[in-house]
Amino acid sequence: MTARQQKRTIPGAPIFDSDAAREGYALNKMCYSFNSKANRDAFVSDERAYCQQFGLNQEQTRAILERDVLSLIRAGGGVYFLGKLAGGVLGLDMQDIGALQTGMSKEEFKAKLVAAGK
Amino acid sequence: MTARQQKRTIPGAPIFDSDAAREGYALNKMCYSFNSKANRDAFVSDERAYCQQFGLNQEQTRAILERDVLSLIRAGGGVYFLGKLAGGVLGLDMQDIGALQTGMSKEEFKAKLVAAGK
Amino acid sequence: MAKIVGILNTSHVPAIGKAIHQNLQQDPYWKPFFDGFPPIRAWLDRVKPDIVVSCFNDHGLNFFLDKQPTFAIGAAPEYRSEDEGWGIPTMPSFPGAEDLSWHIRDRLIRDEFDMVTCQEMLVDHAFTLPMALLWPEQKWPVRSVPVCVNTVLFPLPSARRCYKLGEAIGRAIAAFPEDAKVLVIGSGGLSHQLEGERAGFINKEFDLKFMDSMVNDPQWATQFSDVDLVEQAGNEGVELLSWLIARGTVAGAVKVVHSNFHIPISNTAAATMLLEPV
Amino acid sequence: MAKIVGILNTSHVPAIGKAIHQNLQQDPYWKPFFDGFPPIRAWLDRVKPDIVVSCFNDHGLNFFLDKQPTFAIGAAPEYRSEDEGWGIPTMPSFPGAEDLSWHIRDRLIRDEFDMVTCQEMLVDHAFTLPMALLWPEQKWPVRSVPVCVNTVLFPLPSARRCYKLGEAIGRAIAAFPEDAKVLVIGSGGLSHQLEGERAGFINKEFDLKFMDSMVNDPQWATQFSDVDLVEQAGNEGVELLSWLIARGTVAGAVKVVHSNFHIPISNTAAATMLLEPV
Ligand SMILES: [Fe+3]
Ligand SMILES: [Fe+3]
Repeated sequence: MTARQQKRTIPGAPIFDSDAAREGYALNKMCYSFNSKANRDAFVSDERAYCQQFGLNQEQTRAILERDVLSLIRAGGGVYFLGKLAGGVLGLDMQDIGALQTGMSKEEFKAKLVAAGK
Repeated sequence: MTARQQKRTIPGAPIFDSDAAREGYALNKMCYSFNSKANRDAFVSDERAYCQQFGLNQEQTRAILERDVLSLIRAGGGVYFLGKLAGGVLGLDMQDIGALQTGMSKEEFKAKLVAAGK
Repeated sequence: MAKIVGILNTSHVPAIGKAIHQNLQQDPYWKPFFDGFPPIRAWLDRVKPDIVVSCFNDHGLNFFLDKQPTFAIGAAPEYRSEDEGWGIPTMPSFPGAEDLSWHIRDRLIRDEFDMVTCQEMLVDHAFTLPMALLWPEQKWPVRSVPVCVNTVLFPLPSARRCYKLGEAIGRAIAAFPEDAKVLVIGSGGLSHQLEGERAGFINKEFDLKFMDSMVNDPQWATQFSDVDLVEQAGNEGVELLSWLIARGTVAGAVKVVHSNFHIPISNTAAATMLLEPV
Repeated sequence: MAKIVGILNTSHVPAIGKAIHQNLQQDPYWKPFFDGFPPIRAWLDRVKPDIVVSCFNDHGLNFFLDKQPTFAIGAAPEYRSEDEGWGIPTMPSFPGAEDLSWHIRDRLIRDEFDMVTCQEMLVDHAFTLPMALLWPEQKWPVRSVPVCVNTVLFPLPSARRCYKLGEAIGRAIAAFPEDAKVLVIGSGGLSHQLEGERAGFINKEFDLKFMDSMVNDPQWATQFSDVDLVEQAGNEGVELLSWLIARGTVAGAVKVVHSNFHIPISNTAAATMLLEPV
């Protein structure tokens, strides 16, 4: 890859841009497969094998196995695709995911959302 | 369908436009399937059943069975899709197809092409 | 001639689909959101639109990164909802307004919008939830034209480009020779962010300004780049692009028939606005 | 910085693929066409481009009418050729120029071209045949960026829109920070018509004027609508849109390095033009 041009960044708001899409293609393709129940079941029955089948690299596989959402995003995961893993496979809701990423408890995270409406 | 607006037409040059695409979708989808050898073989082994599987209407099915190219085009066939049937399944070359549509012999059709270069 | 009778902009969130499925409309958590809809349904009973043109963003159901459109339009006899991996129950299929779809599609190509034309299209919650909120019986009294915008892969089409797409769709509808009452839907937003250390970000001030701009300064948001919108409205707040497409379809002034705003539904500032051309 | 070193426009016809496979280059029927390429290969040996940006039209291999793009760009590490139902042997896969692909893609979106981005793409004979004509060993010494234009479903993007797309691609290439010599390919045409009562239509006069316009009046053909082009060049003659995209990438004058024109190859007026920026 050539040196990236200086990109505008927003702290704490990772952008799913060309660099991310390129790095995360296999990961996102795996998550896209979770539109089908048969595939979700296949993942659950052997997570590591399923990751291998889609050609995920070591870091992506580790992040999947450890539910390390921030790492999955840094490894090129797009949230619309990762959401299918979190919601449809792992049964997490968006407040669970929010808590996981921000280091808050789920109750704290929900309180933060409510506070935003005041 | 609402009354079509007056469309510009070129005599003898059918345009694959929205009306054609709409009418010919099943037919074109069948022809698109001929990118795969397994599908080409399935078609050859029972043409009528294969047409049915893709939901072709009676006129489209008739035109397929009778190699009636002009009717296939009138029924919404796009030439880039029909070409897969003609070339890949029926083993016709483009001069065979040209002759079929113009009522010429193949030799006459080829002579016409050569004459266009003079 | 076809005529736009209203613009219905609303948030969509997968959790709404589950709440509908579990009949939680009167649950204290959900009531402030669902209460936004009875006045809109009263308006629908009165105005009775024939066709819906729904502007929304696919979340990886019909499209994937192997072929990621910027703008796509459906031109199919029906649109099916399907398992999208979020656990949202599917709905009865949606009849397509084929004549209008092709008419708009052809005009957009001639207007230099490089549309993807879809003779088949699966529609996800961004399309289905507004329909279920408007017609809870899920017996669709309208035919549909889905218009899909990329909010997945940055750079997104700019807010200005989206507004211009809306203007072109509006011109196409106005030129459609069939008598039809058209409701334009914009589905998405408002501020929310699911990912990253700033997950849970909501910007009430921006949202209220944006809702106000729909009436008083419709092109206000076209000043923002896609990354500006992330900063202001959160990563998924960019879904407000669908509101801009929808708003662009009406060239003149609009008035608010009904409006609702509630924080939070799931991680989202949930807004609903029904606008009528004046 | 990247630099366009040449534009290679050429016809493509499935039959060429079979002729290559059967080694018919010296056959009297084929010789007048294949003889156009040794001078071009001599130029390639001298100039040694690093990257090919290939403008072409898919014939129903990678795309179908369920998701028919107007413009698509590949952004993949490699591009495979595959059974396309015409009996053309496949070729070794083509390495992608990923950095340049993404760079062009991002710029085009910002320039209001509503591209489909393809992280996977199968390439058919319109892409593969020019490559095999330039490098008959089929060991590709270049990386590729495929750019695909709809010539399947009318209305097509206008000739003017295609030229403007080319201009935007040219600006993007000029702004690419890596040193690279880029060859732009335009694949398609010239006059031919496969279907209908007028099948076999060829218009030598139009083709010669069009080839001349590439040098002396590059926007000449942008005066024509898609149906005009059908009238002038036959239904599949519209594939010359790829030549317009390619020509648009160079803003200034070009000179002809080598040119060839022969009627007929299959049902087609087969033309080849290598142009160099001056
Ligand atoms: Fe959404
Ligand atoms: Fe072609």
